[in-house]
Amino acid sequence: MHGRIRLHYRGADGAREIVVAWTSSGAVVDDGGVRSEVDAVRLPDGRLSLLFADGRQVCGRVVAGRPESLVGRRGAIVRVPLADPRHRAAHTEMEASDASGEEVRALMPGRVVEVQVSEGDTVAAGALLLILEAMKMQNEIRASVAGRVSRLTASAGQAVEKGAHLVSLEVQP
Amino acid sequence: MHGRIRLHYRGADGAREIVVAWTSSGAVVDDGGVRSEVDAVRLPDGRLSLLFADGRQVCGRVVAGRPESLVGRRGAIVRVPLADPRHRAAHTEMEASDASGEEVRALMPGRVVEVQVSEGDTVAAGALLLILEAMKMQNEIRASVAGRVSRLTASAGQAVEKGAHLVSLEVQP
Amino acid sequence: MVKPRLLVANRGEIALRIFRACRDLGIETVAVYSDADRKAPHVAAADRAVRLGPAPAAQSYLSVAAILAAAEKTGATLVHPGYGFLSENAAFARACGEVGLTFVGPPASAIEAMGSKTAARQRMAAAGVPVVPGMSAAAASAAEVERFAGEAGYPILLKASAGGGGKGMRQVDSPGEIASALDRVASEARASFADGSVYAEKLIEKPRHVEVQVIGDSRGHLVAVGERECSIQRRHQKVVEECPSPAVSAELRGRMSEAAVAAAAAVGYSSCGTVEFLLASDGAFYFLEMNTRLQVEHPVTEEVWGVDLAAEMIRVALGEPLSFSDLTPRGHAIECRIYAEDPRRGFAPSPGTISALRLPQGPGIRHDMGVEQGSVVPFDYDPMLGKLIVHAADRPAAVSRLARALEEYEIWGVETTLPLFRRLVEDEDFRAGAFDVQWLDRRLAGGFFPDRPPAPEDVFLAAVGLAAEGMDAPSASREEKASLWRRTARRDSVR
Amino acid sequence: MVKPRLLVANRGEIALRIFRACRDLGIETVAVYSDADRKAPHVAAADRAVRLGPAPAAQSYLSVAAILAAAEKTGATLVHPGYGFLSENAAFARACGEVGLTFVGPPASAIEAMGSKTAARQRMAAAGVPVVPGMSAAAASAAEVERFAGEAGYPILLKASAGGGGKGMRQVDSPGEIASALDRVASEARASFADGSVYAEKLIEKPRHVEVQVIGDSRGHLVAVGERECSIQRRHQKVVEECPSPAVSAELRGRMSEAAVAAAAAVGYSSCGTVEFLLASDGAFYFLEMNTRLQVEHPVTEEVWGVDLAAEMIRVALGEPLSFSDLTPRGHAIECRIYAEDPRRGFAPSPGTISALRLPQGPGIRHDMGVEQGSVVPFDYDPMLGKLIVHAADRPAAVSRLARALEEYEIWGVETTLPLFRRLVEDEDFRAGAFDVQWLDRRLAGGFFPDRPPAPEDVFLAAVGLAAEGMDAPSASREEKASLWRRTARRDSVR
Repeated sequence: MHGRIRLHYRGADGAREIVVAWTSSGAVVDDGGVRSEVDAVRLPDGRLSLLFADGRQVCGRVVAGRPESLVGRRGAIVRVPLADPRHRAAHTEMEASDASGEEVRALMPGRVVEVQVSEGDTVAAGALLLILEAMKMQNEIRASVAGRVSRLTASAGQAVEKGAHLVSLEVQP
Repeated sequence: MHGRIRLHYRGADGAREIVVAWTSSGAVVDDGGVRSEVDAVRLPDGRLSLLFADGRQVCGRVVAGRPESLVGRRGAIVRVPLADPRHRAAHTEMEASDASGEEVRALMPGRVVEVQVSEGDTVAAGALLLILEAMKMQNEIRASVAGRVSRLTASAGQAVEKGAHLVSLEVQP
Repeated sequence: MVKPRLLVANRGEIALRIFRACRDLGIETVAVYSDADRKAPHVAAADRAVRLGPAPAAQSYLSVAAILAAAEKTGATLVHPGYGFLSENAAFARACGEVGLTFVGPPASAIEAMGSKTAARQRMAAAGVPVVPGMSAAAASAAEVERFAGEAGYPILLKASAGGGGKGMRQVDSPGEIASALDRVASEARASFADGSVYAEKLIEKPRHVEVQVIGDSRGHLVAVGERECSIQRRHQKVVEECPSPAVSAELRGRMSEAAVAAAAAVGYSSCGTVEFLLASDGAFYFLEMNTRLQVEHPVTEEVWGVDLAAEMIRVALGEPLSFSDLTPRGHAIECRIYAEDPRRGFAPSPGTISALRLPQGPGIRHDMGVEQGSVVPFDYDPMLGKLIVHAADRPAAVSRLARALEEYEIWGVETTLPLFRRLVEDEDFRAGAFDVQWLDRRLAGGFFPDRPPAPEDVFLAAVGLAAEGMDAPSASREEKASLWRRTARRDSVR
Repeated sequence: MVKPRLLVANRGEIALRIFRACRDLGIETVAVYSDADRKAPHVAAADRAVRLGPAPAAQSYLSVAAILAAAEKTGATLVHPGYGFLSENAAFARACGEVGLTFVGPPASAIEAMGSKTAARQRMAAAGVPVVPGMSAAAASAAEVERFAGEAGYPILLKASAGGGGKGMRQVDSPGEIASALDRVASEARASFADGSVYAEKLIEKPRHVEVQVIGDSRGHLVAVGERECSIQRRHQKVVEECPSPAVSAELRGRMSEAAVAAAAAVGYSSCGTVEFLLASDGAFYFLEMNTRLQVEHPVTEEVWGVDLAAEMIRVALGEPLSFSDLTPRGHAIECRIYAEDPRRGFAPSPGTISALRLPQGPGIRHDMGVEQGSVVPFDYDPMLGKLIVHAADRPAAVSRLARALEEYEIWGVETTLPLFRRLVEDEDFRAGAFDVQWLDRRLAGGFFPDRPPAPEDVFLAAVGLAAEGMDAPSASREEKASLWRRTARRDSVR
């Protein structure tokens, strides 16, 4: 996967795959078959500046989330329904996501909006486990492996600290 | 030493000891015998706000250095010849400063202005080893233990990266 | 003479605004703060600061005893109330005077006279200031109402004398409607208030809110400094203010200024104050109320009239005469009140931490912010973060400049009203200056924030941003690329 | 008509200033950049951006070929040169015209006419613009010099005709000194330049540098927009500029404006330009040179005269007429050029990274910054970081406001000229407006930055700051205290 990442766009205006690949001179973005080369840099204040081959310059700030990311550009903040299916949401992290299962923890303080599973449930990979609100965004937390909910500490309405355990999955033998 | 720190002031206007002690409600500063209680907080942007018992409020930014610290207050940045004798300058760090000696490394990029020792020299604790310029300040790097200069990698005029080895001292058996 | 030292019994941007005026004048400053505000910018900006009490305003910014104690402790000689909190509290103004503090504001008697809205209305009518025409007693018959309507003009409003809260009110557009409307309002009034008496008032249709700035010194000089257009309101709360009003001609300005000065003079006014009027579409205007303090929106007047109202208010409190007499307006100014509220969710408060703040720069841009990057917006007070004020040669240029400034503006960490202003500058009515006090509520009811799919540029940014984040960690061989994407170049730098 | 799209062949604050004018006017923008500037704010602010070449200006911002190629690539229709770089290069202006680009500036012929300083001087004299009186040919005798001095008035300056660099010059205060001075300068001239011819010029003692802003459209309207006082110079480099000049009365302004318009008209000028004069203490003024571009210090004129010079310059380039005719000045404005230079070390350049930047706010404060927090100041270009402009009702209020703004200002990471401005606002001569073009150099030679011991407040802050740092790590039981001192609350927050 080095140097190439696949993203799924699922907006009201349609669904498609966007592939970003790094080259020595920048990135190549393939948006549903349309390829664009961009020179991309991170500015000192954290914003991105993208420069297209035709000279167009686009500057903005991206706060990655799942299933949406926030993009601030020209003073407006918009939600972009784009997420990396491979990539754990920015607000949670996996511990020991190996053959034996995974543990999901909060990566920043937030609030549990909804819990979709109970202890003992068996879930498929990709199943919605819970929704965590952090940094103004509702983040869908999904299972990265199929398994059984072996431990559930999150409850709806609960405020969680950074690093707080949310749910553990155990791979079914 | 918990909760109390001794600082040496060595300015053109005299030398004295300043002791800062923490209490439950703030800090007590003893400046050459004159005691003041202050409520001190760190503001979101990194500045300090000190509030004295009589209501005086002093706000400024401190960049600790050795033998001077920089203080930015009311738009002016001044050098204050104040340092913690116990405290290694903000720009260098010690490794293994134990019975066997110490290694001094640069904690941020800078430039070696002057080297006062040669390999093989025997130095007393507190002896000036070299002067490192970093962040607009000349920092005197002194020996924290008596010993022999076992390795010297710093040379005058040299630009050093963060973490670069500068000098090693070996405690004389 | 004792060296002046001024305590601001307030917080946020207005405390900073007054402290800046003090520094411009060479006057020492004293802040007061609640437990929610120890790290607030207004405390860090003051020469002295005193804790008032816990976060709730009743125990801090509204505590007269705590504020007077703070003034005594710090040797303050003047007290400025800002706006809100104790600013229109006559007892506070009087209490300051009793302990020898100079209250930076009008005489307590003027605050009191304008504080009672019905009494003020009668006083203004007596002083020849136009008020909304109405019957002075309950109507005895439909004929009496018809007589009033004939004088005042249609439409009129029938109101239950004992009414309130919008109940027992009915618009009447022609003489033929009077009898049945009167019956209906009277019976509604009997049912709701157990009192069937009804009176009539002229209905001002789709009025504008236009207010006149006045300032007077202690030597009897009292002048008007133009008007402000404050019709852009959400549920009676001002959101955007302008100077001058697009609806006010020089001739009308003259008449409104005269009326405002007469209103202020009638209550023995000095210091800064604002006389609010309803402006009808036919150019008639009617006294609404007087705000006996510095207004949130004073900067638009400052920019257009070239005066420093905050400094002038302090100077006249110190007994100095007004520093100006003949002023002429220049250009056009617009102020946006930036609130920590979510315009897409009914303007629900959005307290939190300002994680990033980028302010526009360049010509014609002024900031009066009460927060900075890293500031925590507490639940306890009005959620206004600060104000953006733009100034340009005329209204179209000011609107363009506002649009540009809003494009440069970035606030992260809390929801703000910035998206509302972005919609406004695109709106044809707003651009034309064609609005009244209910206009924004109508716009908001009509769905002012359509859901649009993200622009291709936004999708691109998100894709590259997500990809950059994904690339940072996994590949060690891509260290150079990763460093390109390092989000936190400044983390290593000295703050 | 083709939609206008404007390329700025420049960088830093002036590129941002012009882009803001474009946004105010609804014109699309194109940035160009060198390898040192890919992450510079002016690139991020533009709709399009094109790399010119490596960092050295000769290969980037001075490369006419690269700039024209960038304009072609992006479909730009206008090119604005800013100041410096190619802004007074007639060949560049002409090259733009040849490929169909509108050069935002005067006709190439006007640039050329003013580019040759000696030719310009003669042209101005012919147009009736006062120039420093001087002999038109070498002096044949002491009597001839005496005759000239009798007309022009003492003191005079004897100058080697072939001279330069300050050599072969001598001041003469009375007729009795002429003969011996002439001998000495002639022999010096023979020794230094192998040419003994000497001429005389009137010596303007302690002159001020006062310049007049002019702007003209393509329809022949040419107006002056007041003067600027630019006498605060270090080694002939402007440091602080004001509008109006404390030395210029309304009557003198009128005469200088007339002379400036005559000067510009004599070379067929249009667009923004500045006619620089030496102003003698007796009120006489003399043409120095004309800058055929937008000046660094244009904002002080904008603030006082209520015009947007940058936007007006673009409008007239698009063929529009001047948008104003009758302007009146209001208040006083002061600009400080903030350089990355160390005033305590002979103004040595101080490139580096801006680790912290805090800008003042409130009334009468304008920022035109070319950098932001985290910006790297490259070695390759003029080290100006940006400009602070203050505006108030009169000069004393503007100086007070400047002092206040400087107290709020914080730049860390590089040395800056802020300490110079802080000293200036305390200086009695500066406060009185009593200075000439050599005044600052005299002040600096006299030791302008005395070493004072730190104030007790600074020692206190350092002590608590050091103690806080010392406390952070060692004690686990003091976690709460440590968290109080956490320097980097915002590190964890989203940027």
